[in-house]
Parts: sequence; structure tokens; C-alpha cells
Amino acid sequence: MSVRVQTADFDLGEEILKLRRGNPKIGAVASFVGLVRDLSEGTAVSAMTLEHYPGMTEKALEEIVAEAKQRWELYDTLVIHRVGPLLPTDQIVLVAASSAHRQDAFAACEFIMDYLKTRAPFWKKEETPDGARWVDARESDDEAALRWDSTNGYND
Amino acid sequence: MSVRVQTADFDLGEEILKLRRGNPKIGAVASFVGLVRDLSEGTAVSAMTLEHYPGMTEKALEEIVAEAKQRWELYDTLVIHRVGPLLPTDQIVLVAASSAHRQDAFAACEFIMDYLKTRAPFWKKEETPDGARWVDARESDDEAALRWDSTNGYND
Amino acid sequence: MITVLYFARLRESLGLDREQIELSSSLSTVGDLIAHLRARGGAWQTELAPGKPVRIAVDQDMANPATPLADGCEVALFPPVTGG
Amino acid sequence: MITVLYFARLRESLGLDREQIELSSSLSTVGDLIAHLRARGGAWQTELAPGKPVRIAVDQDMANPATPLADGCEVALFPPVTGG
Repeated sequence: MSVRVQTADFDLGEEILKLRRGNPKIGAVASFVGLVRDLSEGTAVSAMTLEHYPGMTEKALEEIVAEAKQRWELYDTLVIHRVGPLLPTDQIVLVAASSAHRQDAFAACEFIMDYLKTRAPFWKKEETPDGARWVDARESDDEAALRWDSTNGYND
Repeated sequence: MSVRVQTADFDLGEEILKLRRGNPKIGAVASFVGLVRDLSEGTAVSAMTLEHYPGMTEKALEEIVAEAKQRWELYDTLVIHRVGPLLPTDQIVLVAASSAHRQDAFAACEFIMDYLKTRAPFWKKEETPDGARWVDARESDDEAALRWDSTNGYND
Repeated sequence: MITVLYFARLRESLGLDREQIELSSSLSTVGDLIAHLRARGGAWQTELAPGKPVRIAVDQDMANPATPLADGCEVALFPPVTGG
Repeated sequence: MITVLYFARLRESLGLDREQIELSSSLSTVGDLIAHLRARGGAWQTELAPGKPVRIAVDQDMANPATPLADGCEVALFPPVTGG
């Protein structure tokens, strides 16, 4: 389990190779990369800054990953989230999970992304033609996280 | 949309970079890599050979991808499947999908893998301590593919 | 005349990877073809026995016993797929 | 004495990224702290008005108005998160 918050970019191929190398029990690696789009809520975005809460960010991400490891059979996981100034097409986040079987790897990867979006203290500020603006949280992200609650039966 | 069946290995990082490069509308890339495990159904596996049906394989994969593109908003997809002799830890398959939002990318990627497992004419033969054996299809794979049928409500 | 292809375990059990077969009035569907092959006995009868999980494609599309065969078509017989 | 941190839009609107506040018998929970800050008026009253989507963490765990505050703890106020 590795969680990193950094300004530097990351290399997907290298990170996944490190995640899976030398473990012949791994049959599946699911991964996700989030990227800066040049359009947000219908408005052009020329640049973005990601702020975070140092300390709590890492703690929140580690808790999210620990919960994923309890729910699914995983060999390893990786979360890298960038902070600071970013431009369209830049990589923002990488989440990956390795497992014996694909269902666990996919579910864990999607679960970590959904919970990261609602629980990890990051905030985006976008540069638009009308000036800088803080991004509002999306209701669809709350809904995405909610579906993993055992009480609503999604995982039955 | 790109579908490739090849004996050569592939480079995940390079392939994903090609998939997303130059399109600032892409906010999400989900990918999956399947690997040869050294254990299958409780038996040690020292090597494996993947046979396929040239012509139909590509056709089946293209149909699966076309169906994914109808179901979700995708910018691009990639399927690479290896054939021939492989060893534990070798990469077998890469599936990737790019989209504006993560839900479409994840769903398409998982859908393509589930349907590939039940519809694309590939067959695995494993080398075990008891000799070579053809791998039997797994019921769980049929179930995984079935859940995408609109009639059973999974996607409601 | 049609071309029949065999893959994976079937190819090995039957000891054949392809053959040509002549169509006739009593051999015009996938079901007729299976019956024709079964009648050869031995491994053919065993491998193509009712209940065996054999898949059939006609011109590279999945088919069923009712699927008609046309002159020049390509028929493939194989076990359930196990890629990915 | 507790440390209070402000992030993102809140940090900018309040013009402050951190401060120290003395605990007392009438300032011993997250709810008390919010009331205390609101009473400053101006941007404080606007940004922390009831119904505003403000999130609070105590010692880096998500908290609610009933969460007690202890001497030396770190409280953070911020908008709903938007990473990923």
C-alpha cells in the first residue's frame, strides 16, 4: 500500500510495473488516471491549481485504501495525487489495484476513486475566461460514493 | 478504436500515452492488464500457450468495443491481446478506455473485459506438473458477462 | 463445399485442424453438420456428444443448430473460450 | 488553546489560513466554535451561515457540531472536497 501526494508528474507504466513485478500470484491490475480537462461545467479552463490539507490528505487516502483492502482480496494498491499548478492534459491522479482476479481489482480501483472524490481534502481552483473560480463539489460524486454503502444493497 | 492480437509484449505506459495524448477533453482513462499467474485452480502453472481463431478474434473484439461505444460516452478504446507461449508474470491482455468522466471509462473497461472473456475466441493451455491441460471456461465469467444484459437490471 | 475448422481441445482430440465437406439436401444446417460429424464415431462421437459444451461459428459469427450453411462458408467448432 | 486552519475558498474569503483560539466553558465543541466565529460578522457570518456546505475536521478526522474540542487540538474548516 502506497499513498503519495506530490507536485511532480508520474509515469503510469513505471508505477504499474513496480506494483506487479515479482509477484506471480497477480492475475489482474486495474488502474485509473484522472486528467485536467480544458472544459469544466461548460466553461473553458486554461489552468488549475490543486490545494490540499497536508497530513490529513495522506491520512484520508490511507483510510480509504485500508477500507478497500478489507472489502476485496488485493495484493497491492497505489494512490498518487498531484497538488499545485496543472494544465489541461496534465495527469492529476493515479489509482491502481492488483489482485488474483479482475473483479476485485476493478471494484477496489473504482471504490478508491469514488471515496477519494468525497473524502480526501483536495480542492481545485480553475482559471477561466471570467477569472479564477473554486470548483463546486458534484452531487454525482456523493452518489457514486454512496452506492458502496452496504446498507443500500449495491454490493449484494 | 484499436484492436490488436499479437505475440509481442506491450508497454502499458506508452499505449495509454498514445490513447490520451493531444485530447484535452479526456478527463479519465481506465485500464486493465491481465497477467499469467503461476497458480490456476490450485495447480502450479509453469507456462501457458494462447491459441486463437485468426480473423474471428479481431471481429469479435471489434464488436465488443463497438457495443461499449454505444453504451457509454467514450473518446477512445484500446484492446491488445497476446497469443502464443507465455510465462507466469507475463502480460496477456490490455484493455483501456478514455472518457470525459470516470464512470464511463470504468464501466466500458470492465464491460469489454467481461465480454472478451466469454465471446472472443481465445483458448489457454497450461503446463502443470501433471502435464498440459486446456483451461475450462469459468461459470463466474458467464455470470460477469450476463450482468450487463439490460434485462436483469444491473445497470438500472 | 464448406470449410470446417477445429480449435483448441477439439483440434487435438479430433487430430484435425480443418477439412472440406460437401453440402447436400440432408446437410444444410449447423445441426446437420454436427450429426454428420458425430456419425463418424470414436472421438467425433465423444467430443460432439449432446451436452458437450461445443461452440459453433459460421463465417466468424456465433451460430446455433438452426443456422443454415451456404456453399463456401467457413464453419468453426471450438470449446467455450478462455482468453483474457 | 486550539489551532484553527482554513482551506480553499474559505481561506480566501476569510483572508486567513490559520489562527489560535482559546477554549473556554462556552467554547468546548465544534458547534461552539462555529457560533464563536460567526459572531465576528462580515465574511465570517456569510461563509459560516447555517446551510452553507462547510466541512470540519478535528485532528484530521471528519467531525460534526457535537464533536468536543480538547486543548492543543487542530481544527480545520473547508468547503466540500473536489480532488481526483
